[in-house]
Parts: sequence; C-alpha cells; structure tokens
Amino acid sequence: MSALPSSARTTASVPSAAPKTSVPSSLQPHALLRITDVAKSFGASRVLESVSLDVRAGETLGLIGPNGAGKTTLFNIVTGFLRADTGTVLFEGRELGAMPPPARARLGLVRTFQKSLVFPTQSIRRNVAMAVRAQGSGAYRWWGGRAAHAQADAAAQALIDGCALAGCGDELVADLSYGEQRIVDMLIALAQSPRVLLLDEPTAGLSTEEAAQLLALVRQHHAQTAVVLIAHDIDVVFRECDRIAVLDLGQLIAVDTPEVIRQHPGVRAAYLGALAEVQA
Amino acid sequence: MTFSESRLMTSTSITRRQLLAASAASALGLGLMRPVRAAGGETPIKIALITSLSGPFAALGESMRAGLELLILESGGKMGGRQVTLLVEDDQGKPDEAVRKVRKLLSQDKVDVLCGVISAAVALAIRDIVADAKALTFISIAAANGLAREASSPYIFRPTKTSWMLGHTGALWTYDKIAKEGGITLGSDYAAGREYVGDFINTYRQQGGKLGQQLWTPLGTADFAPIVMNLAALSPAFVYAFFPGADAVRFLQQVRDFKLQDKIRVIGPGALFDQEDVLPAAGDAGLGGVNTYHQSPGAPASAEFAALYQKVRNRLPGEASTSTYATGQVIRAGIEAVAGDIAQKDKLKERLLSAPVSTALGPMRFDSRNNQAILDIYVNEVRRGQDGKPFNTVVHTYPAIQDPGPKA
Amino acid sequence: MSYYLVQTLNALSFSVLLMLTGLGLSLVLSLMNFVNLTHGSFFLLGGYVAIHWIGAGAPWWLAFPAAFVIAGAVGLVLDRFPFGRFYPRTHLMQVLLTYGLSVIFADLMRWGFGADTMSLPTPELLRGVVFVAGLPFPIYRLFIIVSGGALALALWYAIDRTLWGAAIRACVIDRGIVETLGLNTRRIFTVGVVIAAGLGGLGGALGSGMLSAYPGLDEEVLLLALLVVVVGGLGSFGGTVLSALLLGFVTTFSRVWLPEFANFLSLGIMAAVLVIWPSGLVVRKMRPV
Amino acid sequence: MSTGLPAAPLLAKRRLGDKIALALVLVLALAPLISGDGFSLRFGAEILLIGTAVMSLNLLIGGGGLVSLGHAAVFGAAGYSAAVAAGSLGAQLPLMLLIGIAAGMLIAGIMGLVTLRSSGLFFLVLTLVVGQMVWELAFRWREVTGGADGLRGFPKLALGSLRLDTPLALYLVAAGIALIGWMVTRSFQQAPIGQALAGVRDQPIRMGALGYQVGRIRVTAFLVAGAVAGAAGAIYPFVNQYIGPNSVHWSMSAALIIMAVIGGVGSLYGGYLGALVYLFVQTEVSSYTDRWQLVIGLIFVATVILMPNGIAHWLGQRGVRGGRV
Repeated sequence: MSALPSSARTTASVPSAAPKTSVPSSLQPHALLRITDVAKSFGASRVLESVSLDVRAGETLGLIGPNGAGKTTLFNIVTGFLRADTGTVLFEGRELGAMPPPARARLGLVRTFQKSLVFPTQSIRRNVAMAVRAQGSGAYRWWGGRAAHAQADAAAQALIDGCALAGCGDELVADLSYGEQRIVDMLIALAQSPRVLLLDEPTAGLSTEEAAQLLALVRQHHAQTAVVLIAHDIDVVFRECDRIAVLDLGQLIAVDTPEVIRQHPGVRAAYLGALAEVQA
Repeated sequence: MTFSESRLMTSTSITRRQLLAASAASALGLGLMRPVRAAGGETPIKIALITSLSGPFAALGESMRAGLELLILESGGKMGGRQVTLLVEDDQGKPDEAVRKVRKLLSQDKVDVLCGVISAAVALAIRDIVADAKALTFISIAAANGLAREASSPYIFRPTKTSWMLGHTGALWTYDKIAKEGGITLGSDYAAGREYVGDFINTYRQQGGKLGQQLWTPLGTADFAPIVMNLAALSPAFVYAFFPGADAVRFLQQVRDFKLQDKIRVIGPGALFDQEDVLPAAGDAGLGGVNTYHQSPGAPASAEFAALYQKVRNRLPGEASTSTYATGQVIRAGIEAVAGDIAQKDKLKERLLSAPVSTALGPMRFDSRNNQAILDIYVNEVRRGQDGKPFNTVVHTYPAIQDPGPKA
Repeated sequence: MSYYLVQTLNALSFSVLLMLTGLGLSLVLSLMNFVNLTHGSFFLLGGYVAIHWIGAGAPWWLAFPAAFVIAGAVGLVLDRFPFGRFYPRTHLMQVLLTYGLSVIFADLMRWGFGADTMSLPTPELLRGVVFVAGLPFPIYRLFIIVSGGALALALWYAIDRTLWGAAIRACVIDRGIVETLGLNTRRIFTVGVVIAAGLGGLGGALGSGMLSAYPGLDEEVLLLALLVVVVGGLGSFGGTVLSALLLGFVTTFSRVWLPEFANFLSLGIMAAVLVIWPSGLVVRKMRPV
Repeated sequence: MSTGLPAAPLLAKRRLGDKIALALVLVLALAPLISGDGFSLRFGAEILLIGTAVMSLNLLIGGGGLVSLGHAAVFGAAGYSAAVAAGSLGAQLPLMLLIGIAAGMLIAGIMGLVTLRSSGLFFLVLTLVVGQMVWELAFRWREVTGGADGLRGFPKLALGSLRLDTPLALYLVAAGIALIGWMVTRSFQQAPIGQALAGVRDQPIRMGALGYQVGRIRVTAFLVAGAVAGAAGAIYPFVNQYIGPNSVHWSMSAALIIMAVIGGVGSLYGGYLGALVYLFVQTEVSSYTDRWQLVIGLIFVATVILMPNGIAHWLGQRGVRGGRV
C-alpha cells in the first residue's frame, strides 16, 4: 500500500485498493457496499463533494474527519434517509436508487444514530424484540401475534444474555444508565442481522470501560457483518479498524490502513495535525 | 301595567337554581327527590325553555329568556291559578345536545310544557321525541316549513312564522312596489336561507316577475367584499337577501362601505334587519332596508311589550324576545282554559284552535290542520326612529297569512 | 378590468386581515416553538376593547394601542401562570393547555361583553371611499392593508435584523448558550409572549372594523390563523405572509366566481399544499437526523 | 397482558390501577341499568358510543402519537352512512354495523393516506382540514344528508323482527359495541402491529431504520381506529333517531380530544371516563349555570396541569397508594 497522491485533496477521491477499481463490482467479492461519486448540498452549502468509497465484507472501516465533514450525511445517504444529488450506492452489486430506509434496512444495511434512539417506556427485551420482529414476517401481525411475540422475545433474550445486560431483560429502558442505554441501542442494531453495520459515534459520552464493553459486543458479532465506524476517539478508531477513511469538508482525502493514515501528510494537515498539537 | 326595574332584577320567576336548592332541601329532609310543593299546596306547572345560551345563537337565547321571564313575572308567577316554574336549558345550537336536554326534561324533570327552540335543525331533531311523548311543545323561533307540513304533529304548536310566510309576502311586496324584473337573490347557503329565498322566488315568479342571478355564500362568510363587488357590477333593481346574525351585520356594513347602500335596494326576511339582533350592531348601514316579518317594535300590537322590554333591558325588542313573550301568552291562554289542569291536553289544544289569542305579535289564530299560527305579516322599512336610530317602521300589513300547510 | 383591480384589492385586504390574525401565533411558534391557541381570544378581546374604547368617546386612533396594551397585559399574566411551565413541553401539551384556556376565555368574554354582535364605530375619516379606476374602494380597507403591511415589515425587521430578535431565535436553538451570554431567557420568552398577545389584540382591533365582534369569532379566527401559520411552515415569518396571500386570494376569487364552493375550494387547496409540502410552504432545510 | 410479556414492577403497578379504573367503568356502566329510566339508559348509550369513538381516537393519540382533529368526521360519516342506508335498506343491526365500519374505514383510510408524511402540528391541521371537507359535504349535499337540518325519520334499529328501539335495547347494543370495540382495540395494541405503532410514536426515525414501513403502520392504525369508531358511529343516529352536521364538525373532534385527555391518553377505557365527565358536565351542569363552559374549561385545564395522564392514570396511582397503606 502506498500513500495517496498529493492531489487527492482536490480531485475526486480514489478508492484505496487501486488495482481493484476497474473490476466490475459483481466480480469483486470484497466490495459489499460501493459508494460512487456521491455529492450532496443543503442550499448553498456543499456537504459532500463526489465521494467514492468501498466497504468490504468482514472488515471494520473507520470513518473520521472534523465536525461538519459530512460523515453523518454519508450515512444518511447510504441508509436512504437522504437522497444524494448525484452518484450511486451499490449494495452487493445492486443499485439502491430511491429505495427507502426500511427496505435498505431489510437488506442488511443497518445503522445507529448519534443519539441513542431507544424505546424508553418498554423493557430491554421488548426493545430488542422490536428489531427482531422487523426481520421476519410477523412485523405487522395482529392475529397470531402471540407466537410472533414468543419467538421474537426468545431471540431477543438470547442476544441480551450474550452481553453485559444479561439477566436484565425485564428492566425498563428509561431506568437504565446512559451507558446501558447505549448498549441497548447497539443490541437493537445487532438484532437486525446486519450485513453492513454503520455506527455513528457509538462510544461518544461513554467511559473507557463502557466503550470497551460496547466495542466488545460489536466484535462478538463481527463475523457476520462489515462495520463502518464513525468515532471521534482516534485511539478507538486506530485500534479497532482495518482501514480508515478520512473525510474533510465533504471530500474523501484518504482511505487506507491505520499505519498509512497515521503517516499521511494530507490527513495530518487536515485532522491529526491539529489533534496531535492538542495532545502534545 | 308597569314594573319597576328593581323588582324585575330581584324577583324573577322561580328558576331552576332555586328549584335545585329546594329539591336538595327536600331530599335531605325526606331522603327522596320529590317535586317541590308550592305554598298553595299544588305542584307548580313546569315550563321548559329550550334555547341557546352558548354557541352561535347565544344573543337570541338571552333575549328569549328575558321575554319569557317577563311574561311569567307579569302573570304574577301563575298561570290558570297554579304556580309556574321555568326551567331554561341550553342547547348550544346543537341538535344532538338539544335532544339530550329534551329527553332529560321529559324523563327526569317531568316538565309539562316545552317551548323555545331557535334553530330549525334543533326543532326537527326533537320533533320525533316530543311527538312520541305527546308533550305539549311550542316552537318560538324555528321557521322550517316542514314543521307546518309533513313534520307537523298534534301536540306541537308553532306560535310564530314559517319561512314561507316571510318569503311569500316579501315577493308580493317586491313585485307590487319595487320592481317586476331585474332583481337578484343572495342567500346564506344552508337550510333557512334556501327556504326563504326559494319561497321568495316561487311567489315572485308566480306573480309574473323575472329574476336574474341566484347567488349563495357559505354560512359564516367573513368577507363579503367580493360578492358586494359582484352586486355593484350587476347593479340589479333589488337584491333579496338572507343572512343570520353576524353575517347580516357584515353584509349590510360592507354594502355601506362600498357606497352601494343608496344604489341597491336590499329586501329580506325580517331576520336580516332584526331590531335587537342586527340593527344595533349594523347601525346606519341598515337604513333603507325593507323586510317582511311577523314582528315589529312599531306595530300597535307589540307597543306595550316593546315599552316594557325597553324599560327592563334598555333596548328595543326583536323577534326572539317578542316571539317568546308571545309564546308565553299562548301557553298562558291554553292553561287558563283548562284552569291549570295541564293534563287536559286536548281541551287546551281545542281552546287554542278555536279562538284567536291576543299576543304581542298581533291576534294569533292556529291552523287546525297543523297547529301553525296564522299571523299578520308586516312590511317593515328601516328608517330613522324618534331617537335618530334605525327603526323597523311598519309600512304595510298583510293580514292573516296562512302557510299552505300539509297540502303544499 | 377595473373590476378585477378592485377584486384584487379585496383579496389583498382579506389576505392582510388573515396575516394579522396569524402574526402573534406565528411569532410565538417560530421564535419560541410555543403553540398558543388562546390567540383567537386575544384577537376578540382586542376587538371588544377597541369597540368600547371608541364607543366611550376616547380618541379613535388610541384604540389600537389600547387593544395592544390590554391584550399584552393578559399575555403577561398568562406567561406567569400557566404558560411558563409549558414552554419546554411538547406541542401536544401546549395545544391542550391553550385550547382549554381559550374555552375559558370565550366564556368569560361572553359573560363580560355580552353575546350581542358589536361593530367598530369607525371614525368618519376612515369611512369614505376612494375611486379605483371608477369603482369605489373603502378607505378602511386601505388602512388595513397599509397598517398590516407596516406591522409585518416592522416585525420582520425586529426579528431578522435586531439583536433582540437574534436573542429570541437563539433561545429556541439553545437556551444554555444564550444564558452564558448573560441574557435572561425566561425574560426573553415573557417579552415574546406579551408582544404576541398584544399583536393578537391589535389585529382584533383592526379586524373588528371588517369582521365585527361576537362570541365565536375567537374560534373562527383561531382556525384561520392556525391554518395560515401552519400552511406557511413554522420556520419563518415569510411563510405566514405567503400563505395568508394564498388563502386570501383563493377565498376571494372563489367567492367571485364560485361563491357556493368558496369554503370547499379554500380547504381543498390548503389540504393540497400540506399534502405536497408536509412541512408547509417555507421550510428550514435541515439534516433529518 | 398474557402474551409472554415481562412483568416489570411498573407494569404490575399499572395493572392494579387498571383494575380499579376498570371496576369504576363497570360500576358506572351498570348504573343506568339499575336506575332503569329512559333518559339515563339513552344517555348511557350515548356515552358508551362516544366513549368508543374516544377510545379509537386514543389508539391514534396514545398508541401512535397521532393527534387527529378530524376524528368526528370518521365517527359522523359512519352515522350518516348508516342513517342514509337505513332509509332505503332498512335498519338491520348487522347491516348498519357493516356500513358504518366500511364508511369509518374509508374516511379514516383517506385521512391516513393524506397525512402519511405529516407530523405534529401539520398533522393536526391537515386532519382538521380533511375533517372540515367532510363536514362541508354533509352540510351541503342536501339531497342525501338533509344539509344543515340533518337527517330524521329513518327506520328504527332492528335485528330481524326484533325491534331495538327501546332505551334498554339501545343501551345493550351500545354496551356490546363498546365491549367488542375495547377488545379489538386492546388486542391490536398488544399484537406486534400495535407494538410497532407504539414504536412509531416513540422513535419514528429508528423504526424506519429497523425496516418497519412507518406509513403502512400508520394507515393500519387509522383503519382500525376508523372501523371501531365507525361501528359506534353507525349506532349513534339510532339512539335519538337523528344525525346532523354537528357530529362531523371539527368542534366535535376537539371535544373528542378533550374527552381523551380528561380520561387519560394512554388508557383505553379512559376514553369512557372522559366521555362520561364531559357529557355529564355539558348536560347536567348547564342546567344550573350559564357558565358551564367555564366549568368544563377549568376541569380540562386543571386536568392538563395537574394530572396530564388523565383520570384513569391518576386513579391508578391512588389505587396503588391506597393498596399499600
């Protein structure tokens, strides 16, 4: 792997794995999610300018950049909450076009949000079961709901018992601590059987210990899913991720392994430099 | 007869509130809710006034209550030798609520006589209930033609006008005195408006008159300007119009604002220029208007009542107060004929059908086919009265106008 | 041709009237994110105040400030209790509270001012007509157009161009930041509600010359105001003006051509706008999450 | 609550409160039967029918956060359809219910589709506007609806040759509809679809991200609420043999919301308590004072300020405390 050309900042960004870019995605076993030339503006402000990025099966991809770089907007476009002005999103070789968020979620494009969006008036188990039911055919069932409930509750219980909240399935989410609610938030996402899991600052506001718990939970399920991780905690990103993509002012300035990114001059200038100074 | 204002303020008839206190006291004493026994040892006759004390007709409702209370007071709180208790119920102008109230009055309060009712919808809604219960009912305001026709009922009297009586006479006067062609109609687009205007059109055409456009606007029109401009553009010989309450005020004022008051003759049923409900608010904008009505504060028959009412409420009476007062006079005449024995409904009915009752609306006979009053209809023109304010001045009287009744 | 000119003026004066009904509501909604359904009551109160003021023989031109002040004073009382504790609550709770209050006010006003229809004794000065291309047009309507327009401009300036307006807008986004700047957010909200209430009263004083005043007007006005403000989009003052113009022109010209269907057409168009633009005509563009 | 759901402490508390409120509702429901006079029975029937409409509205408000200011249009349209149909087809109970349910679902379905993308105040105003369009139709289509005067003189309710026009029969029919409506609504709320609706209320965005089609859930809720309100609405005209445009007017919708709030937005039988309090105050208090609107306004505002979760919830809390002492 070599460092990116210095022109990367001004031209359309280049996917990191250069030799693979010319191969059609259908022939490319690794590109689970392919974002091509995506751009988005809100009124006069351009939030994303022609971003292209691949997410490969099984990898953990870090997405970093200063505030306002366009990270969350990219998530919104991938999951269908926003339409891109230009560009395409391919999932498993399939163009998603105008597909709405629920359909994308059912394909396995699963995300979390900056705030934890949980169902506070319900128990942990019901929170997770809500996500379980969404996968199957029982999501909108009225008659025969009892069986659907029982199945979903069992599946939810299995997930809960595999994490730090084991045995607490009956507790109301409103009664939990912030960190615990974050875990519930993650459990909900994991219960969706994700193929690509897009995590938007899951560790923000958590203690080191809580963050470690949460990431351990993600790692447990890592075998089935690719993870895209937005985090402001650089240490976390460099420790957890196989590759790191750097966004700045709506442009992708680098995508590479943590070692390369750490040395990347453009990245240092845009992001790490400033951070390094603070840390120093 | 004269009454001091202070007496009216302090000693109105027994109202429901007092009745409540009395029944509560007797309930405590005897452990039972029983009808109050009046001093004379007889149970009082209960008369219920169904009217609107809230909702769109609240102003009319207050006038009606004042009119009836005045009559009961004038009668010394007695009719046919028995005490009279007045129960006033608010229908909010909503048929659903009126139906509830009427059922309560009949089933729980066991009233002897029902009267009042402003809205035609309310009158029609309660019609089946009072008819089934054979309850003596006197409609004071609601003018729906149907109640004199297919929906008439043996124990429902209507000591007031029908829409037809006003629309019909309006057309006669217009054809004779105003114009034989080139007029238009403009109505509030709901049941009452359709009836008044429809009856006007029928009679006017029967007379040989030719009418131009017929315009309708929704009930509760806030801004009449676009329609007033259309009137200006058409410049008709006259416009026969009907709007109730605040709509009438707005219409007349906006006609004046556009300086069309002197250019277009406005004719309508009396409600458009009601002395109490519309003219005080419309002010000079009402001047020049012509209306046909069964009521006029200037008519000789209502002179006494008008003077009394003005003393009590410091305003001239309009339809609501006069009609309800007249209703009271009719009820009183009936009760006196049975000497207070209100159970003799048929004898009471016979009295009302056999001879006219002298009322503030003029001598009132009832049509034996449908219990509908046969009334003199006045043609009023709004002119300046003695105090310089607009006043419904009688310019002509159509005597004894009788609704076509069931055969129409 | 002159006929349509005057009808256009009619539409304009009705639009301005609608805008006047909506101003106060729009102010508290867009600036403080507070739904105040007592707004119709302020409007009717202002109408009654102006009518009694002029009826009592006081100088007519002072009737409008009087209506502003008295309605504003009621707003001040309400701000102390119970509005204060509902500013941070959900729209639903605000709707319920203020609708309940409007029921109470409606009854109190019927008690105090009576149930009769009353109309504003317009001063002689405003009672005439001007001739527009040969057709008469009432001066009072011009007065409403001019004063309503001036009021809208003044508000726009105060909100968009002054520090005070900036402070209120900032309050909605983040109270904490405004407080660290040394401003008392509670007081800013109080000022906002008082001005909105006063505007309601002022609108009522001006509007009573066209609409009269009677029990039930409060509810009719509230409905129109809510329609105008919500269809305009809650984000901006411009939206309120735009939707007042839309509703005013649709209503007026449907009365010109199809008077029977005027209500149906107005409702239909407003519904269509809300179906096509679910957040109203003018929306602040925001990232959804 | 027997679908394998967790028995969290809070739910247990609510269960006790629920039982107390439920007992109260039952006692109140039986009262007219004991007193037996015609007015009480008919009034009771009206409370049960309107209460059922409130409960169905509660499904939208409490269950889904959808504050509809057009629910009277759903209820009233069902009433009109039944009354009109009775005129030509006869007033057979099953037929009336069928027609009312269909009409309720039609109007509610239209409302649900039209408001698919709306929320908050926009939803409130859009439902208001659609409801008022239904009112305009009822008010203006004189040939069918009787216009401002409304409809009267249609046949009385019957089942086969059995006449259902006595106060007692009407009360029993209303009670049956209330009971079935309550069971339907409750089973809906507890089923996956009802859970999904609650999810849409609490976290609409997350629900989309979970793969739920929010629009489908909302329209389903509207259809169910429309069916329940429609069944109640179908019988409503027969209680007084009258239906008029007031029953579709927005002020009736506002009254339904007030009843829902007084009774308790989260609770289904709270709707009946709310309808009882509102109609009782409106009909009884207004006999004694002109200021009844003031009374109802004060009760309403006090409810919003002091017990924002309504009477049912408040009763529940009392019950818990009382039980512990």
